[in-house]
Amino acid sequence: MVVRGYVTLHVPCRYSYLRIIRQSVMDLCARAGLTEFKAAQMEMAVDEACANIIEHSYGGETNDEKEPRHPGIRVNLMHCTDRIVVEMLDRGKGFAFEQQQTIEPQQYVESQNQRGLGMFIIRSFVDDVAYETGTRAGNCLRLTKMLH
Amino acid sequence: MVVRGYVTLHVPCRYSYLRIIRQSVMDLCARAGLTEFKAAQMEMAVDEACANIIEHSYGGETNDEKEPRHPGIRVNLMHCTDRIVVEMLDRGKGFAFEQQQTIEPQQYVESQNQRGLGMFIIRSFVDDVAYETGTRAGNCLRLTKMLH
Amino acid sequence: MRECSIELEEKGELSILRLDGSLDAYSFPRLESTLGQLQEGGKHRVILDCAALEYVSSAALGALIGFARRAREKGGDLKLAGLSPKIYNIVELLGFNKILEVCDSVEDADKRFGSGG
Amino acid sequence: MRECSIELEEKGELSILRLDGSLDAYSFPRLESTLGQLQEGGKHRVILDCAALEYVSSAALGALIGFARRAREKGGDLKLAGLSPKIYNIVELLGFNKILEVCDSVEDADKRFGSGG
Ligand SMILES: Nc1ncnc2c1ncn2[C@@H]1O[C@H](COP(=O)(O)OP(=O)(O)O)[C@@H](O)[C@H]1O
Ligand SMILES: Nc1ncnc2c1ncn2[C@@H]1O[C@H](COP(=O)(O)OP(=O)(O)O)[C@@H](O)[C@H]1O
Repeated sequence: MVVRGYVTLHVPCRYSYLRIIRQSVMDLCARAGLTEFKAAQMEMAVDEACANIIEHSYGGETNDEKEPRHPGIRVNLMHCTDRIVVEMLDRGKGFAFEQQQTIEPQQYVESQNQRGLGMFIIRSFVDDVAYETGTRAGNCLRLTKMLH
Repeated sequence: MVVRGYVTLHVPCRYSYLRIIRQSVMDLCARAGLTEFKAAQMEMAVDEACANIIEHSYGGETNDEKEPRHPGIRVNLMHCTDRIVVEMLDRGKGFAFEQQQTIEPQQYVESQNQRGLGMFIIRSFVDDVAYETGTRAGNCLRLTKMLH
Repeated sequence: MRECSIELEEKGELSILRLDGSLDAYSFPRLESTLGQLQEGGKHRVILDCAALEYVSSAALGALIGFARRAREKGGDLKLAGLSPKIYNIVELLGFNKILEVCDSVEDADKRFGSGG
Repeated sequence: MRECSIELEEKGELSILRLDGSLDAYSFPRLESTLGQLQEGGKHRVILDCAALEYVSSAALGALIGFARRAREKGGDLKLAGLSPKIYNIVELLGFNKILEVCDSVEDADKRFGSGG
């Protein structure tokens, strides 16, 4: 698979950096010629996944003092011949991805605890999702969106 | 020196990625509370330095096919207590930084070959410049701008 | 992409919130507290002017649905106005346009409130 | 930050180029070739509408100075209009405001051309 473009990012475990991650996603998608609509789906899936890393895998944001030693979030964005691939890596606790239940937006708005919409978006807004815990680089969630 | 925020970027050796680097600079500067004017100076110094890496250290852009194996440009942006530090790393040929002549804008516009304005901007738009060739991570140019 | 800014304009019974930038996990709490204050102050007719909105997260949309419902219980509503095609597409994809009222513009939303909304 | 878009409007003798986004090592060659074409076509009165310009590199500014000079030799000029404070500051810091004519707006630049500029 020929890599035509890439951006690798490493940012602290803080919500205020989600914006810069989304920006990089949109930039690479535009570069790859993805439609605005598909790019917006990829943007949202990545944003949800990164917010989940902060909230669930790391159990919340780090504070300033811990930041330099905190492993943070690594994001590898790649534009390959026919697809955009985004990998998100963290060294938090990870989770049993396959067992995680998703919730349809319709049920979500009727539910009490409002959990699971993020996983629905991640699964339904991209063409392929793969998750692996405990790789050498940490937990890795890989989202793939085809250009056509 | 306490690091309060950081963004680490790795991008291909292509001019089209300068924009994403500048964006990250502006984002970190805003976060650090740098004035718009100082942020614009840092943005321009980093942009000139990265353009120089592509043009001079690597001798031009890579083409798509070579990209995955090309070392590209690494940029470490840090917001420390009282300063913003941006390091740019490349594995190209590097140069004798101290021997490089700078040219004042006034002379620049009168000169024939129009060389040296980039170095002037890099030197005069930030508070400290350090350059080292052949470190373990490659050639490293470090620009520092104080917040106050 | 810009940080989120929120501007409040009070126009009679109406509260118009102009959003600029992106509503994500970082910025949403700020809008949430503004909306909470309006609700506590008995202001239940709210228009979110989204013309300059660049991004909205699903959690933010979910919370907006909650606000809209509570407003409706008090005879008011929370309406979205001026969504960009990009954001409208997302809202539609999630089916949230069936739950939240989405208007073309602030004027349009204003009118709909006027006629008993 | 947006990619650079360039729009050309011809208004009598005047060529107005609307720049949107950032002029850097990547996008500048495109503006350079547009300016080159204007010059070849004998169009020497050019206004760059910079109101939506977010960034301009020093190399781009240097090249604009070259274009302005060649235009002046033909009795024309290249004027900058509507610079944001951020960009104006940079231009001033480099002293390029003494070489390039910087106008408040396109109308202002237009007027200055009118009076024999
Ligand atoms: N990166 C992650 N690390 C650990 N657990 C996760 C991660 N992402 C999701 N989860 C788990 O999956 C659940 C569902 O996630 P999601 O659908 O995004 O809803 P929410 O985040 O609102 O709970 C979470 O409550 C959490 O238990
Ligand atoms: N990163 C770099 N690697 C190698 N050589 C460089 C680098 N940056 C600058 N130089 C050298 O310094 C000279 C001056 O650079 P600069 O002031 O930016 O002007 P210009 O790029 O227009 O030549 C260049 O012509 C080049 O020889």
